[in-house]
Amino acid sequence: MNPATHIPWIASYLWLIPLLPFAAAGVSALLPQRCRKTSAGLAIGVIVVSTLLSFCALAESILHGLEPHAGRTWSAMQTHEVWHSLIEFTWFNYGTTSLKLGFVLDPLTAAMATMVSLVSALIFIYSLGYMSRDKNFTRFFTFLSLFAGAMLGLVVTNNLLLFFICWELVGLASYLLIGFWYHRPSAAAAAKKAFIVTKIGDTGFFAGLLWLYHATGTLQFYTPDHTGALEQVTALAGLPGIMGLSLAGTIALLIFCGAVGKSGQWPLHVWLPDAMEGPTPVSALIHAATMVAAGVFLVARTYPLFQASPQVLTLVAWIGAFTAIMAATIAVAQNDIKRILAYSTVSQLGYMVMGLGVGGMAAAMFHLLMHGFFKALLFLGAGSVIHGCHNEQDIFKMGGVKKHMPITFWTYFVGTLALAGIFPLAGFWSKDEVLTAAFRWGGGLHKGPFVLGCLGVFLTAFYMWRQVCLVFLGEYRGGKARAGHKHVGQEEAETHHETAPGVPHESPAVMTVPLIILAVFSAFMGFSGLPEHANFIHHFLNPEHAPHVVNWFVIGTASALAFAGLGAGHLLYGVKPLAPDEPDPLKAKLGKLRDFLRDKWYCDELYEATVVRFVRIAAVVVDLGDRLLDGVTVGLGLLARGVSFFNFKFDEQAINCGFDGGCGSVRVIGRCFAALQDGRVQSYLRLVAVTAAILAFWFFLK
Amino acid sequence: MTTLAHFQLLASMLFAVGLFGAVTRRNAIVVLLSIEIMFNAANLSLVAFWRYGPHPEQLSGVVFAIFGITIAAAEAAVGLALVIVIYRYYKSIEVDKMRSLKG
Amino acid sequence: MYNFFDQLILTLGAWVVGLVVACGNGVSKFCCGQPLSEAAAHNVAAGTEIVLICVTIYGVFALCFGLATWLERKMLARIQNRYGPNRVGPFGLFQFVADGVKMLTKEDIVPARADKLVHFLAPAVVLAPALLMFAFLPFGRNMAPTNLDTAVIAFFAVGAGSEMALFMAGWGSRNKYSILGAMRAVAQMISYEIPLVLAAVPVVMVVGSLSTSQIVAAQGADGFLDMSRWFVWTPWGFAGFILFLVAATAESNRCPFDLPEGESELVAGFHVEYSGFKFALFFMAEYIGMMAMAGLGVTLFLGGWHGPKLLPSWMWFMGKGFLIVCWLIWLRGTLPRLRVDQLMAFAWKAMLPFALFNIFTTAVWFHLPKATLLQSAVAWLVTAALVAAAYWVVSRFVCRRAGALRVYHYAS
Amino acid sequence: MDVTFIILSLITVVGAIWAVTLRNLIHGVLSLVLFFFGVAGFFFYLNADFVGWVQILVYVGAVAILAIFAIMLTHNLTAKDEPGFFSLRWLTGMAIAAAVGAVLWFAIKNNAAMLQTAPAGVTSSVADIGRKMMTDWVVPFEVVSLLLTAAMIGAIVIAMEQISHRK
Repeated sequence: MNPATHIPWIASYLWLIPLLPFAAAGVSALLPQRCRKTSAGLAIGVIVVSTLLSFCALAESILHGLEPHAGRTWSAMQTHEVWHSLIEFTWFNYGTTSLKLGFVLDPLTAAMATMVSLVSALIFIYSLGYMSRDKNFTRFFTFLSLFAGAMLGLVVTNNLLLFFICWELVGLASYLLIGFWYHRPSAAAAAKKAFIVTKIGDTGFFAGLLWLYHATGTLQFYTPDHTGALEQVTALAGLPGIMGLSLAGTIALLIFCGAVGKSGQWPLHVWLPDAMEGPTPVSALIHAATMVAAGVFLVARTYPLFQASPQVLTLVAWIGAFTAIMAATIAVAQNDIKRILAYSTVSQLGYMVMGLGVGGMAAAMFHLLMHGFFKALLFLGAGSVIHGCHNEQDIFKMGGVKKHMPITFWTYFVGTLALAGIFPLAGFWSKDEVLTAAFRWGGGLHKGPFVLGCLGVFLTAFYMWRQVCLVFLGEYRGGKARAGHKHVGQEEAETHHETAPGVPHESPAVMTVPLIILAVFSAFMGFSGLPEHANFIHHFLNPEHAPHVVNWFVIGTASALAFAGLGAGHLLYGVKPLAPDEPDPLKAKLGKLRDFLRDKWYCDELYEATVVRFVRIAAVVVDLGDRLLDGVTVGLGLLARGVSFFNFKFDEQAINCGFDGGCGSVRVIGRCFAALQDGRVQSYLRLVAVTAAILAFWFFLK
Repeated sequence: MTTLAHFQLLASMLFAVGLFGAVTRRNAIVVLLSIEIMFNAANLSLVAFWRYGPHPEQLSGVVFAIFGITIAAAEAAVGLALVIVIYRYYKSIEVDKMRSLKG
Repeated sequence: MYNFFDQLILTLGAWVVGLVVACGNGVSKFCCGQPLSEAAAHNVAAGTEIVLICVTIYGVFALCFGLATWLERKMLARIQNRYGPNRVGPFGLFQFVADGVKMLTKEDIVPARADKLVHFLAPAVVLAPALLMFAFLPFGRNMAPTNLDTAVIAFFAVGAGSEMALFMAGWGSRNKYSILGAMRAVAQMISYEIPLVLAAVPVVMVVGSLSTSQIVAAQGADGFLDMSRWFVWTPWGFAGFILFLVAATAESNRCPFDLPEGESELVAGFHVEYSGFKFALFFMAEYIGMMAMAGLGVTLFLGGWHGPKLLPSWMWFMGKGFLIVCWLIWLRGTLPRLRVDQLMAFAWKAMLPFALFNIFTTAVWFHLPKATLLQSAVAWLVTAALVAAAYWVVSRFVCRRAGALRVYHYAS
Repeated sequence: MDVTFIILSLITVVGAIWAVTLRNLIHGVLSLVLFFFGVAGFFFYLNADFVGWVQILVYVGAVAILAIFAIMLTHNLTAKDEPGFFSLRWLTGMAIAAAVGAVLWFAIKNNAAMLQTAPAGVTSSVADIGRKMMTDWVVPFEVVSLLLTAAMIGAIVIAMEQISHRK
């Protein structure tokens, strides 16, 4: 590693990127409810400044890569070095040790910060339109700013503790925003669920953090003198951990627990679809584009730990692959537009985790960045549709929206193709990278993730095209069946002034312009990661690994499967548009399997039957134990009574009256002791004082 | 010349006076104030130890006295607020009347 | 020449000390046949110095008190379009002497059911902190009575003692109006003490010392530019100064914060039952406390005795102090009295957050680079923007809450 | 033993004894203020100026005032049926206080280290105290500040609850 010879100016001002949104959150938390424009303006202005700073950081880190090789092209850039620029400061000293925090500027940070802040900025602007009718508008922007600040803080930090703090703050913001309409029981429950389920993972993360601190004595990722936690991996890899893993592997496993919780990987994925109870911009920002990616980012950040332990990497790969395929199958059978996208998110996150597991860190991060753009686009598009269709979320009650909302349709179309992985949109390149990495992972059983991934590609294309057909093509099926119908997860009426049924309408410009910008990014950003020699993003993010050559087999398979998925979807839903009350054609094709998928593989039920029931059983067992103890007590009591009965007889006959006096004195003593506990504080104080005095005297005299 | 023992004896005497008030008086406010006297006695003792101790540059006694004052202030605020609430509830602040915890 | 006037008082003091020591030597020779030993001479000199300082401060400020009462009556009269006192002396300047004589010769009335001891002690106790506060202020170059490491906090601690005195006055009188006025006064002074102290914190932060001498020294500059580094010219200093003035007005129970003595509701508040000389002591304590507050304001924000070298340093100090006193009198002449809830809301909802934010702003100022003129300008503008933003946010709150009309429920 | 020490001890001890024995609560609080001033005087005497000023600011300026407000708000100007001096209650209290005091006295008397005199040149500048608090004692400092915040909020909540119920 080359030590940073100079600190670029943007590195010393990196702290501004998270701090500005935090400050905005603080200020708008103090603003009264009616200062809507102020708080929104503040939040948006600040996030735009953060975005500009992030772009500066990106430019700086790109230019830094170019500098020593001036005049050369990217393909010739073979530094094999990861570049860091570090800023350290001491939070406080205690005794002889001090707690150091810091920020790091490296390609990973720059790329992630740019994506997060840009997507956040666009979503903030979009929220202006989407939330315009909500009476808690100010609070909403406060929470959004808090979230953005925490997320950006998590990205730029160079310290696992600060990372964890921001991580929890992100979780808090997510909790607040999912439960934004807290008066709705389902929203409150979803918020609670999200908080608790992710906390399960966070417990592991925290344990890993403590263990890492114990083992290395620092929580800085990198330090100028190369004693950072991530720079001591070789030492850690040599120490024994638990379950036959090395210490590095153990810590990596624990940290991965946090990532599983936050990034919605199996088995902790259950909170993410429920989190769609929040307002749609929140779903787009937090539960699609940025926060859920934090888990992937965490693994990418601590990747040296993972690299030191192949067993953990294998586990990561398999969990990712399994999540990818499971979520994709569930998405096929959902009806709620946001739920489909939610499962799609889980599935795509599975791809990223799989990419990390098979050693393609750059590929996974590339997919993360691209996914951030097109998934935000899709969610915002869905929000626009919901907004236009008067808070309808059931795709079987939509249809033909293309006519009424052309901009939304075309941007959504771009997003769909990008997600499905159609050449030459963003998803094509990034998914191809991940699959290539999976393909090259190994032979035999190690081909498993690749096969599952390919299957996932087919399903992704299928469910996305199903959605497009049902929502945008055909005739509008909403409107008449509305009266008396209870809508699943209906968005809050407060957001919308007109509740009367009618034809959908296009959303205002403040919502469509972000869509267009995101569509442009989704369409063209993929070219930053062209395979073959000019794989810029790969060099940029992970120059330590040699770039791989293009693999035509993978590209061909994936593309063919994607097109097959689109075709299958079109055959089922596109050729003959559905009538208003016609059931899902998939029901006939899949039968019972569809119900299985619709009910999410019965995961919630499984957890209900296992974890929750275990807790109940444990409660019963403890209760039984309690009763047992009670029984013993009662038994002893009976025994004592028996003995005392005998005693009584003995007493009566043998000792009789002489003993009664003794009994009486015992009673008196008992009364005296009972009198001690008279409920008066001062008596207790007297007792304490006298006892202390007596004990002290005894101590001195001894 | 004043020795450390003088200060410690004085502090223990003040402590005893405070303890007397705390165990004797019935009025809750006076009890709280007696506790403040005990706090002050402790602070005086700490500062005297600092002044006569072997490591005055560590300032431990002074810092502890400041912490003690802070904690005493917090105690007084909460305690007196409680007294007011108790008065509203029992219509009296005699500590003897508050005995619902009797065993 | 300048130095002569600047150090005139010190020179006079040294002369008196010398005189006393010489007299002591003379007396000693006369009695014991030998001059004073060195230690004894030193003790005599130190004692004389202390007595001299006390006498000077009390004399000067008692005179200032007299002048301030005259000034107040004259200014209020001018504001109300009348003449004010104009019979005793030129422009009625000796009115306060006449008043003093009147006060001293009046009957001293003690209510029958009064708590006699407390009633008797209160006027003395109320004056003591007001006078003691002057011990911590540097009045001019080399003219600090004490040079404490902890002067600022000592000033506030001594000021806290006057609350107890006001309560003693109100309680000891055994009068409903007195006790109501005293409770109001105590509540008000406690509430405004917090913004008062917080307004002083930025200065302490920037100087890095609680010593008033060092605070004044930090605001000094050379020659005729001796006013360029007063803290009041910085944005946070300006905001702090305004906060300090408002809080000081409330601390000294001056209009528009004079609810404890509101004539229309409480007759005269805590000193209803005092007459004659005791009343004069209360009166004196109020004015002297006000002047002490003005002195601290001058010390913290207006550069203390620093000023262009046209006037002696002590004149600068007194002049600036009297300027603040005039400002307070002007306020009294023009503003109506606040309501109790407005008063409290203003302290807790407007001044406290603003003062806290001002501390933050000062921290920003402290860390911004100020090496070159351009950097200083940038720092100035940034902090000014922060102060303005804080003012804007806080004022929106206050306008909505504290300014609202109160609904009275007579029947309920 | 010098004159300052004797005067200050008289002030503190008399103030403390009055504070715990006087029937008139207001007088009790006023003697308590006397006691606080005496202890502050001891702090000055021991070269701990800062603690002394903080003592006056906090105890006289806040705690005593708080106590007075509590007395006023509970209409408890005098302790009515307080038992007399020779009641069992007072004698018990005195015995207990004497016992504890005797233990402390015993401990101090039997310790040779207690007989040393004050070393010269021991001072506590505010800057040093601040530096210590921000370095060695930073964690307790943070904990105490948290406690103070919690106490403040707690006191407000406790006092406010009843107001809302009274409506």
